[in-house]
Amino acid sequence: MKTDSLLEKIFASGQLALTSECGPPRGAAPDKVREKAELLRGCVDGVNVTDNQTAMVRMSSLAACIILKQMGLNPILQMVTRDRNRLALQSDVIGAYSHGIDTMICLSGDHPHFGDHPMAANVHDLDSVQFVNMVKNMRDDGKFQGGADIDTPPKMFIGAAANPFADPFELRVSRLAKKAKAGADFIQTQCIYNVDKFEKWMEGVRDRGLDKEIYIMAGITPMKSAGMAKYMKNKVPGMDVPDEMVKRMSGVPKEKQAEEGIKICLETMERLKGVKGVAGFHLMAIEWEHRVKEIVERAGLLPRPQF
Amino acid sequence: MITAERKPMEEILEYVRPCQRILLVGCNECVTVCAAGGRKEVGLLSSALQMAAMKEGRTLEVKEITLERQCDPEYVEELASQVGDAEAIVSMACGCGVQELARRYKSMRVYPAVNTKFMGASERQGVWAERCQGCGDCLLGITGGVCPIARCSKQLMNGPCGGSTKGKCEISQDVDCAWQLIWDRLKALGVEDRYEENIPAKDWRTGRGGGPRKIIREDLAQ
Amino acid sequence: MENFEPIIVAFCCHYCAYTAADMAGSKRLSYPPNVKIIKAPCSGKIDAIHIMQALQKGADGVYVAGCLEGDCHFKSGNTRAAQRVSYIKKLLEEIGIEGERVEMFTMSAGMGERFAEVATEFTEKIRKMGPNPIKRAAKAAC
Amino acid sequence: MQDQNISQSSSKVLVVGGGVGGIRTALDLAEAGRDVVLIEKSYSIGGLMTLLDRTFPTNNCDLCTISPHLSESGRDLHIELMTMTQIEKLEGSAGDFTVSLATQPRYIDLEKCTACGDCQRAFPDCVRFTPGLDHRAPTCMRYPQATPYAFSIDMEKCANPEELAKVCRSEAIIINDAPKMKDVKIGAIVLAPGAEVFDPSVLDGYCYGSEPDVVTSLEYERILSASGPTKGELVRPSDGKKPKKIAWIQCVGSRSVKEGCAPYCSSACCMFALKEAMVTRERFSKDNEIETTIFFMDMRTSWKDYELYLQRAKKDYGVRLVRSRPHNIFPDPETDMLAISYTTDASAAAQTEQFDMVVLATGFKVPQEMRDLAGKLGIELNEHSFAKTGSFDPVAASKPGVYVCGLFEAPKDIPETMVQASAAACNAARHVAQHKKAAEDPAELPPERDVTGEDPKIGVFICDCGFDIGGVIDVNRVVEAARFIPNVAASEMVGHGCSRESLERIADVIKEKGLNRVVIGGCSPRTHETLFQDTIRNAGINKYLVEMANLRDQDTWVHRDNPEAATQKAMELIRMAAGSVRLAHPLADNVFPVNKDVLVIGGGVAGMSSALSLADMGFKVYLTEKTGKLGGVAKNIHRNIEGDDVQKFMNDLIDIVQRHPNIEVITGSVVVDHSGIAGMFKTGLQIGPQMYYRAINHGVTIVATGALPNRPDEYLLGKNKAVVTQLDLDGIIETAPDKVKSWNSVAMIQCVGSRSPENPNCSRICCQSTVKNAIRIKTINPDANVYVLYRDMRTPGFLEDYYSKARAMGVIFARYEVDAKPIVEAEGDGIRIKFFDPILGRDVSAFVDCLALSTGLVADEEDTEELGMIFHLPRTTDNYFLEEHVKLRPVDLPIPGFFVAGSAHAPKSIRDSIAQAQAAAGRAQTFLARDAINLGAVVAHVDGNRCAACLICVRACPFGVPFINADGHSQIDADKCHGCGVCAAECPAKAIQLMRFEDDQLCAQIDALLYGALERMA
Repeated sequence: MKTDSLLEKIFASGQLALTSECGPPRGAAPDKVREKAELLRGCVDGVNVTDNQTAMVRMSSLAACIILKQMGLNPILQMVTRDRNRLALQSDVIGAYSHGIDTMICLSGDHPHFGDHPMAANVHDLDSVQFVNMVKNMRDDGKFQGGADIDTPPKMFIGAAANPFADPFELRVSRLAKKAKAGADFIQTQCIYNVDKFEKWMEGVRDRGLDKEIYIMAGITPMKSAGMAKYMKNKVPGMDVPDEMVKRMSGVPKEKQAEEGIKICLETMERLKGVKGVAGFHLMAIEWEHRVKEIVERAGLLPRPQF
Repeated sequence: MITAERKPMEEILEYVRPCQRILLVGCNECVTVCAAGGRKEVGLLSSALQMAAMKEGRTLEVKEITLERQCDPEYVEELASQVGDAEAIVSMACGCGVQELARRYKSMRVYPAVNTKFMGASERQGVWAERCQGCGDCLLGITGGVCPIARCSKQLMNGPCGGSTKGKCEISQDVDCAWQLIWDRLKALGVEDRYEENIPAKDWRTGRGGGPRKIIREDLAQ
Repeated sequence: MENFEPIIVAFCCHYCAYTAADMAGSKRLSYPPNVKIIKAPCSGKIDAIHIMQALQKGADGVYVAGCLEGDCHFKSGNTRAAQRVSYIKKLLEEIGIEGERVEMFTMSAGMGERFAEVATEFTEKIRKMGPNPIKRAAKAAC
Repeated sequence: MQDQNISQSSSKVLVVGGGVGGIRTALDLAEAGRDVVLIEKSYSIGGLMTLLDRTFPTNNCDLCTISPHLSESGRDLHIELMTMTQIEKLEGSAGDFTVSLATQPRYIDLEKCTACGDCQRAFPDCVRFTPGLDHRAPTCMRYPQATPYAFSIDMEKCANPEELAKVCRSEAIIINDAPKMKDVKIGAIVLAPGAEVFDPSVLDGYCYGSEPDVVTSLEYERILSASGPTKGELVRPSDGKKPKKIAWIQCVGSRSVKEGCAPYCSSACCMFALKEAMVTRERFSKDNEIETTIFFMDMRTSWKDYELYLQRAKKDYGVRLVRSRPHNIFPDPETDMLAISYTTDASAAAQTEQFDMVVLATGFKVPQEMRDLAGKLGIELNEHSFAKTGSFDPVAASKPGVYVCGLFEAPKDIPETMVQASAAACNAARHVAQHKKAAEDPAELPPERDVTGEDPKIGVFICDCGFDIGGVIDVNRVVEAARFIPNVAASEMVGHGCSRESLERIADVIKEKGLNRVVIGGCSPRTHETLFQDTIRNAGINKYLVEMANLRDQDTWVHRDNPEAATQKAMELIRMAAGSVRLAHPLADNVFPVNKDVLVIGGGVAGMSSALSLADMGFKVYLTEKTGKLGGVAKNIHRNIEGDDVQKFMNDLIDIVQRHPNIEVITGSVVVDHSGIAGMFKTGLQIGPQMYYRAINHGVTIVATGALPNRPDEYLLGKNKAVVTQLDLDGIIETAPDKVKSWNSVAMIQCVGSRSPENPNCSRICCQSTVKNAIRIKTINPDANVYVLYRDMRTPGFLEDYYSKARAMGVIFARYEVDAKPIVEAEGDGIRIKFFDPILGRDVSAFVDCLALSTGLVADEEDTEELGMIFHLPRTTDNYFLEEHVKLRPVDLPIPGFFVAGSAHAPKSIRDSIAQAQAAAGRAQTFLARDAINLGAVVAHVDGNRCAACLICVRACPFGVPFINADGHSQIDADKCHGCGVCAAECPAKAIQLMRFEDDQLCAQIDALLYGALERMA
């Protein structure tokens, strides 16, 4: 075991791991965090806490993680290189670990262009791969990037993201390989709607034996409505939503669309369970936390394993 | 080449409003090539400034002169005879030129008339695009001659982010995904495997990180 | 602004607009004498500076007249002229002068009627707009 | 076609007649490097046209459109001008004639006469110099631009010659001057003696001669003319009052079997009557106080765009048209007006109407002396005493080596005369060798004075151009104002600036005052700039130091309603020109060798004829044809109206063309791209089904793409097999005469798809094909009823004979109104046709076995559009190619080096097409005769020191000319530069200047125009 991360234990045990997401509020009220988090208690193994997602200012990921930790939940710290240079990143990593946060995800982050601070400087001192590698060296060599020793290095279980659907497709596997090589222990993928394409990607992943080097969690997002399906298809960069899916959503009356979305998501999970190399699911129920439990249950993934 | 763009008229007018006589100085280098501050633009701006002044019921004398280069003291010296009773110098050169003028003509107010944009190349008539950020440690040798720092919105050095779609960047359809370009080049050159190498975190000291930079050629320096 | 007689400068290309102007002559089509023609081989020769200078020196309106789209004797001079005109419009707006004081028109050599019509309409438009603002100011000043 | 094996022993061509036709021929020949002797029986050249006030359809003053040509011919060194001269006898044969010329005494030495006028002032009655004041008998100086510019003396009238001789300070008067004889060896003759105007005094009933207010159209021209007896005031000869009602009577002396009248149509009268009426309304009837009425039989406005002119006359000018032929005019002593009685279709009863003036549209006839001349020359005349020519060889007289053009060939209008003139030149040139020379040999010019360093000394010369300028603005004020312009050293008025007199005056002033810049205030530089450039060059100044201010086309013509403003504008235009010329500097023209190959586009009768003419002169010709084979529309015609076998002619022509060593026929080819300038063109073709690309280098281009037989969806055409076009009918008559025999009745409808809103023009050829087919049907099957339903029968010239013949054979001609078209219904195997017969005054319903529609021709829109775009050639609204000048340059296209022939210009008969084809070849030849082309001086020039090598010019140039040279700056080669100036406008370093249009020159014009504009406020 590299770390004490529950996630790592579950992966090691060969069971399907399950994570979900909790976006911090745009304000200083801790209860907002608690309410959302509470809904996830007992139905997932870890909760991603996003870092100024979509480049909008929110309560810092680290602070929110601490709140979750205090609730006895298992937070996963997301960090983007967009907003901090390597000094800030490292200090937050050790800071987090000092609070017992032992799992994190290294990302580059959405471009400020999309958020409410387009005028903000775009730091990108590091890219995500370099970030992963920096945290790995902090953990395994106990060294800051500057070379100095860290007394009590942070034993972080390191995650990263992968988008199997973005272009150029043929790069997507080696892109994963780079992250693995840099020291990522697991990855969470972009929401999967086009399962065929995902399977094609997994094939490539297996061919290179990457599924042995790195745990792959399939990203799942239930669609609330046909409108959301269309939006995802057309507006969200790097998202691959097949037409059939949009058709299927629009096919049913408004009030039934939510249910249809969940059906689709369950079918997808069912199919993915059968895909060799899928080590778990990352359930991104954006502003739909209250239905996570139901979904997990219907997916037959309850109860969650204990260690 | 350094590219630039004329400032909004109102900003320039704001500078010159108190003046009756100004010296409007163009530069025959980069800003001429990118049609921002050559003789022609000087002529246009001169007319515009004078008209704006007249419209406000003032008179503004504009003396137009275009130097070979504003970033070399010898050329800048040529202005000495021209300055005369001008109350301010308005420069249409890049920031380098403006500062060189300010350095040489200490008692003079020197105002920029253009915004210096970036180091770029002209894609076609009238279109210039950023190509280099002067990081001081060129990566092009391993990125197939396309710079991820200047041309990737997130300056990713290890491949395209998840937002790359059909060769375009997630921030705009008009921006090429640098990594798509890099990948295409690598394939074309048959060195795809080069992509596999992880490019380590960059040492920014060679760039702005190291503070204002200087180049000294011992063999040439006096 | 009673009895205001606008001064209009018309930059005309030799092959179409200027010829059309002559055609208007041989057909005896009258248009306002306010319009004064300056000849150029091609509308593409008309530098943005010339347009600005004309206004700066006190013209109330300026237009560039070239060949019909796709019919430019020099292939594309007229489209370049049109681009320049719209650039000047913006520049003028920036300094608070109506962009409509500058226009681009196209016509073929045979269109004497169109030349007269354009000259008349443009002159009337400028007459309605009143004198070039820089002159109003100049007057107010003295 | 005349004999092909041509001897060229002697090197001159004799041109007989100094009218526009003769002048054009002489000029074309001279430009083509042939020596010309131009003889004119009168005292100066110019002919009939110089008596006209204005010409249609532009309604310009002729003096200014023709005078440059006159002075040209006067100047041109290769034309020996002999006035008061006629042919005595002719010997020898084509290529080797000897002609004896007799010259009457002028009693004045042309070399010495300065036209100072002393002699005339002293002896007014015997010295001829009264520019057209007496319009009944124009004398020596018939118009202000007379060439030669000299007096002549009528010795009979001179009581005391010695005294007269003393008066002349330059001793130019030769009292014992005598007739001279001269023998000249010539290779060919072109006869352009013109014709005389019918004298209506032989017709009683019109009171011509007895009633001063009854005038001929030519006299009316003189009344309107600025140089005429009334100095351009429209007044009645009888009492000098301004007329309120004027009538024109058409066909006076033409289309008539009356004693002394001509049966043929004089062709030009309809148009000049319309013109006179329009000009009257335009110039003398500001508030419509003058009413103009034209009495006519058929309105024959069938030449290019003339139909539109007719519409303008009716709609825009309110000219009243009455279809009737009055036979009597009688004065009414009460009203002292002239009463005309006439009948119309509407009411058989005669009506009477009174007019202040009556103009008789008198036609042309051949004077006796022509018959004598024909006799001397041994050429045949037709039954009307006009020169006989072949129907496939329109300008060749019956005797080899002798050619004719203009009125002597047949009654016609100026453009057709110009066409024939160039055609005749083309044919005549084949008989004589080109002389070794270069017409534009600088050796002939005085040395050019180096003015660099001199302060500008500008001379301003302002034309009053008769009424056109002087009549509107106060020229004197403009002249005075000009004196105050900086650097102006001289300012004066020069009557007609383009007249020989004025040109000499300008040259003198330049020399006297040592001027080094010139401003001409006159007409448009487009027409006259070269003339004034030559003038100052001959005065020793670089030709680019002159600037023209367009005071006429762009001021007086368009602001006549506001003379004061026009005068102000004139002053400004002069200031601008002066400002610009002040900064002008001497420039050298760019001269390059000419590619002498020819590209002819279109393999129809016109294209082939052009190709053949040029190939025979030794030029390499590429003849391209879009379809798979040569022939065009004519290939489907069997007979022309004269009855010749068109098929045989065409087959022979195709055969000759295909076997000609100098012609390369390229069928199945389309033009895809084009570049270069006259003398160095490059045209890309796509050839054959496999569309392979081939580029052809050539010096000139002849466009002969023809037109398409129209097949409008009218009168069941294409829906019923009994309905055919005249073209189809021609085939049926030729191939199935039995079918024709079986017919009881045939109907023909005119103007189907022509003279309609969709296609407003007249197709010109239909009336004659109708008459042709009607006669042929009647010949085969005399019992058949043939109905022709028409709007106006348009059979100009001798075609009228066939029209009469058809009527004589019993063909029924019934006129229909455009708003009451015939009604056509299918009935059995035939057609039921209903129409109103104005003669019978009732509706007629007839069953016909065949209905032939006169559908005429329409331009091939796609083709002309496509070619027009590729070559940048303008088109008319109905998509025919638009010529350089509708009157005087009918075969030149506006882009130098391009010429048009055949129906691509406007619908034409085979004969007309051939004439125009030969004309195009003739014009092309004048260009090809040069060894070098002059690209002028308008090219972009790069200042290497300023250039930032930014490539903006390289990218901006529409022709890809600029490049960055070894010295690292942009370079623009003069031989490639088209002179548009786009690069100059875009150069961000202002390193490029377009010569003649330099920035400072344009700014100077702006400054001059807006001088003080900021102060001077509303």
